[in-house]
Amino acid sequence: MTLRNTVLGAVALTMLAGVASAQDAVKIGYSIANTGLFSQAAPSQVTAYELWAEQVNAEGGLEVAGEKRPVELIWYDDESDPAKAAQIYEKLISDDEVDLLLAPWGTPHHLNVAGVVESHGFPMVGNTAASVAIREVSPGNVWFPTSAIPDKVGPELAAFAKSEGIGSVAILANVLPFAQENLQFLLPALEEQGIEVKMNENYPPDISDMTSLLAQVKASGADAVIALSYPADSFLYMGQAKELGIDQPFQFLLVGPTISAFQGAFGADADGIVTLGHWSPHQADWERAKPFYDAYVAKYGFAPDYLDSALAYMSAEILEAAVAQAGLDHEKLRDVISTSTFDTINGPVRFDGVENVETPTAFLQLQGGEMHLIWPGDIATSEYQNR
Amino acid sequence: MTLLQIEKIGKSFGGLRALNDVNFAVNNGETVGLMGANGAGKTTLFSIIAGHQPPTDGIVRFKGDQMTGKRPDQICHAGIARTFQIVRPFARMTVRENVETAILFGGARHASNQPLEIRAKDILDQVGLVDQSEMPSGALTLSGRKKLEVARALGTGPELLLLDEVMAGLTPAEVAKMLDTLRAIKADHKLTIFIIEHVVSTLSDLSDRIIVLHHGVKIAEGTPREIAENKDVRTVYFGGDDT
Amino acid sequence: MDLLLSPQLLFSALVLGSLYALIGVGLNFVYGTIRLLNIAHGDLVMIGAYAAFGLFTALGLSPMFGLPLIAGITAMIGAGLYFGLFKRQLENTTSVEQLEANSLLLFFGVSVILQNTMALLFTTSPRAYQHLDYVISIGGLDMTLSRLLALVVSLTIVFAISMFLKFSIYGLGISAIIQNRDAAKIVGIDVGRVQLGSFILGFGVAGIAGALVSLTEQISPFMGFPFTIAAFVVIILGGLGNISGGIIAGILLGFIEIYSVALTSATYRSILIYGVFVAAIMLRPQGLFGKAQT
Amino acid sequence: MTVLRSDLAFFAGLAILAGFGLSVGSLFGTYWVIVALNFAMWIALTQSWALFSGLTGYISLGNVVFYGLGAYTVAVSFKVLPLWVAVPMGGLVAAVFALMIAVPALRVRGPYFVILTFGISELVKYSILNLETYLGKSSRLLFGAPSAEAVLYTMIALAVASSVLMRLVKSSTFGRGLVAIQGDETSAETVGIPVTRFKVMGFTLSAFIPGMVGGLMALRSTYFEVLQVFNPFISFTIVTMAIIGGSNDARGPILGAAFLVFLSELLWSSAPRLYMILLGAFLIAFVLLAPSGLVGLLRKYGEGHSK
Repeated sequence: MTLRNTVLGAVALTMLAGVASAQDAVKIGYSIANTGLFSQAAPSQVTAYELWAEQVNAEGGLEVAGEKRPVELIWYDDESDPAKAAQIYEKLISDDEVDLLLAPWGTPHHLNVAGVVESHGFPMVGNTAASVAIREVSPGNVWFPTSAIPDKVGPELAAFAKSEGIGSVAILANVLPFAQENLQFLLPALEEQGIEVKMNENYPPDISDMTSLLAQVKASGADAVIALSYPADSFLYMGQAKELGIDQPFQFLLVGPTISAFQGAFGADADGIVTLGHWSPHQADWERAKPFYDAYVAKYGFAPDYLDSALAYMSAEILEAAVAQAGLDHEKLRDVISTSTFDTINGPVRFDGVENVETPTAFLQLQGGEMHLIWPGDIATSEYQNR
Repeated sequence: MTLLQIEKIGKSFGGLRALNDVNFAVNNGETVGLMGANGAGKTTLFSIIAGHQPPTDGIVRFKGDQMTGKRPDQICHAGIARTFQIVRPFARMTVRENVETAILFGGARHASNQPLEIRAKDILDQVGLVDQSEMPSGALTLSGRKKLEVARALGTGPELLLLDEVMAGLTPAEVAKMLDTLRAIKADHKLTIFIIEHVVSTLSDLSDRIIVLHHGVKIAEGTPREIAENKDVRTVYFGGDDT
Repeated sequence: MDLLLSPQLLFSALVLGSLYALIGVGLNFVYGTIRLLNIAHGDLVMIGAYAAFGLFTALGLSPMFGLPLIAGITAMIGAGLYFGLFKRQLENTTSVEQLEANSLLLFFGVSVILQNTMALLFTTSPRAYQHLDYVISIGGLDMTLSRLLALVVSLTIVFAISMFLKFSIYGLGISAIIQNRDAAKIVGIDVGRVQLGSFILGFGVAGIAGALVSLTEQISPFMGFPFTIAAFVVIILGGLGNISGGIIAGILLGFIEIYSVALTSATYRSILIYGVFVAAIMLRPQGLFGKAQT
Repeated sequence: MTVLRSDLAFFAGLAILAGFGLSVGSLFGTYWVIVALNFAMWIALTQSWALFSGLTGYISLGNVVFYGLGAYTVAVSFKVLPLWVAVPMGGLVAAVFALMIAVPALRVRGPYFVILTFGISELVKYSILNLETYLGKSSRLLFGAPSAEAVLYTMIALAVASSVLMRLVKSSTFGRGLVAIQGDETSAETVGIPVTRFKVMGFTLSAFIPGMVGGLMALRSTYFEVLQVFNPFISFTIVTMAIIGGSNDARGPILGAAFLVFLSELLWSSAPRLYMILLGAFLIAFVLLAPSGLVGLLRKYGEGHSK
């Protein structure tokens, strides 16, 4: 039984829960990029929201200052258009009069929606926005639990590479913002670590063949490949790297390998690929991590996206904990979210300003079909292995 | 007085020589016929005069001014109007609007203070289309469309009218009517007419002089009677049997 | 410079080019010949890709054996659209401009419906499967089997189609219609049947292209648009309705893309592709292989 | 006299619409400000499209390039130039670009022109994407932009300006020339219409307002990203609205924009899952039932009454 934004859902919920009437449901709104440019990314986030809502309702509802109330999700399609997302949040707040908000997908959407929630003083825990630009958002209304912010990723990646004895790298970068922002911080960090950049090439988002790029990578003789890629080109890279026999022991892909379709397409061939991500179900210190993973797989039949699904779920957990403490009052909620430490599937989270200062910037590696944290050492679930 | 002067006009399409060293003049007030078999280069010559195609060699002069190198709209403003063998009305406009457009943009816009609509109606009346004024131009019959070509050309207020087979495809009765119309508008608008026509008798009937093109070369020029008796013309035009 | 001469690059150019040719051929049937601005073409490629994915994951059937079935599915969609939407349009609309405008809108609607229906049925999550991804090495040339098969299948189909058009009655009918629809009617060609044939062939070929794409790319309901663009670029370069011109243009585009990237930088890939395209139309508005109109 | 009366009706209708748009915020709240802004934006874009493509029959499938160039101009000059300079400058940049490409592009006719314009807009998109990468600016932040109301008021002004412009051009000699070009380009030359000059002028004129619209819309997003503002679906939507409304009359684009904006407004919130599918179905039904657009329907209705 999935509970969605339909009236039917609310009715079914009343019958199921039996505790409270539909009027008492806590309405939680968000927009998703159901269509358009970002639509491929949206399901990772939405599945996590829906799983969370189902779990909460199965346990009798969301605890609102001591009282359990069912949750009802209300969402609209923002067509991957940030301006439309802003319009939707305006509607959610003033028209649908939702009690709580969850975040839309992606940096542009977060930043656009930030203006709307700020003007209403409505708190929103963000998730899938990773850019230095998020620090421009005035603190107090929107919080970003991610630790994959480019100015941290660059130095960490360089340090990690150094620690594995990498002396030189070949870099491929998509020209889209997240990749370029990472490149911008990676290059000085590599220099600082004394790692030589043997090749540094950009490519457009609609690239359809990487043969000549990869031939250059091969010819460069670099110790490692760092591809600052998006999902579609991560895919292209993997297929063609295999064809051309790219055999660098250290190969990093920025976004893509955490999606289950990627692992499904390449199987054992993808083993050893390193990627960006700060969550893994194998980290036993985070007690909620494994149960989340299991519940997700049980519900959907495939693994969650280690980045977006985990972040989306975390943001809901934070909201849940904050509401339990502060109720639905926006003022109190803002206060609690800003000051408390939250226990999530990704371990403790605490915000300073808009940023999560607890979760370290980390990297994952595919090992025997499992995604392991391999950097930094204190949260690692496995040792880095050469490909 | 010479109105139109054709000097050494030549035109090549790739290797094909469509016109070769053509020279002649059309005088003010004349009706001159242009005759020749299919592919003789008649329409090409019209297109060169009206500026739709540049000649490969030679010069076209109108009232002494060089026309070659000017755009069709400039040539129109100089006082030359043409019709098309394959009619080209302005689709999506009524018959009246077609003529109004010609009046608006042709050289004669300020020639009269009368409202556009009245002037267009006058012209349509002359060519016998006034009853179809409000019809979409596409709905006209072939003879109607041929008349519209003439009316539109008249609308631009020309001194020289180039008529390209305005009677082709018409019934004998319609041809007779068109001949009357052409004579009437010529007198009324003080026009000089240069006309291409397939049917020799019609052309002879109308023209003061006739020029004959054959494979892009002018082979004869003279009064209809002279042309009818010209040996070269008889050979190439009325069949080689006579020789 | 060694790179430019490597067989690896040549192979990639052929794979990409033959796929462009295949996608272009499909659109040429619908747009080139009967002037329906099919901006849903890439969405049929998407349907073909999902069909291949579905056959493989649900039944374990290799897309290579499933090709006729996949082509059948998209061809049926084509036939359905012809009878449901376009037959009347083609019969009743007199001006080409009106037909183009209306078909643009109709196909826009079809595209939106196809994309979103697939999103509703299968979610927007990207999908992929592992199949035929062994690498074969022949004399220093490494080829992924799926890419090699994509090349072979694409070339076979475009070749077969151009032969079919050259030597069959249907092919004559099509070229007659391209030149003059009314005249074609007069000489006794059943224009309706030829149009239906164009839909079936065009959509069927799009489905096959989709199956081949699914072997090497991740698929999602909104993946079609770039293929639509590529198809338009190809058939415009080749000359509208010029089937063999389109095939050559497709392969040429693959070569331009691969070798220009190798010569300059991947950064310029899209600029080069569209730059060549824009320059080609401006300089030769009738397509690279079209005859100049007088 | 009928001409005068219909003029009066048109301008009165436009004034009422604009007045309503201006007061929508105080009547219904912020949400409807955004809806009104969308509506005004589409009117301005579609009206400008119709000014050239509707009148001449040169169907452009790349008008997003003007919108995008305007947006880019404002994003680049944000906090450098005052907005009252930057936004008109966006229009100017778009118009200058149109002027530059007009002569070679407008030699191409029919389906080739349709795809050429699309190709040009993609070419510019990727060129700017590369330029931004080269400049090290993968994205730009536009914090501190004016309020939605301020943007709405300006947008309404643009919508009105584009509608009035379309009306004026349509009834002018220039407009008559453009329509003649659609009818038959060679004939148009023959009756003295400077065809190339008219096409270039029309094309340039039709780029200016979209450039300003793009500039304004850039202010609505805090985050400027090239792929967003050069999204080809903007071009598609413009053409769709123009065809739905009818594009050789200033009423058409308003009707077309109204139809699509309010239909999608009605659908997206009530059926979020099926909304796009329903929208597609409506488009198809529309073409089948009213192939000559809303203005065509209106005219038929009018004729039915006057007879």
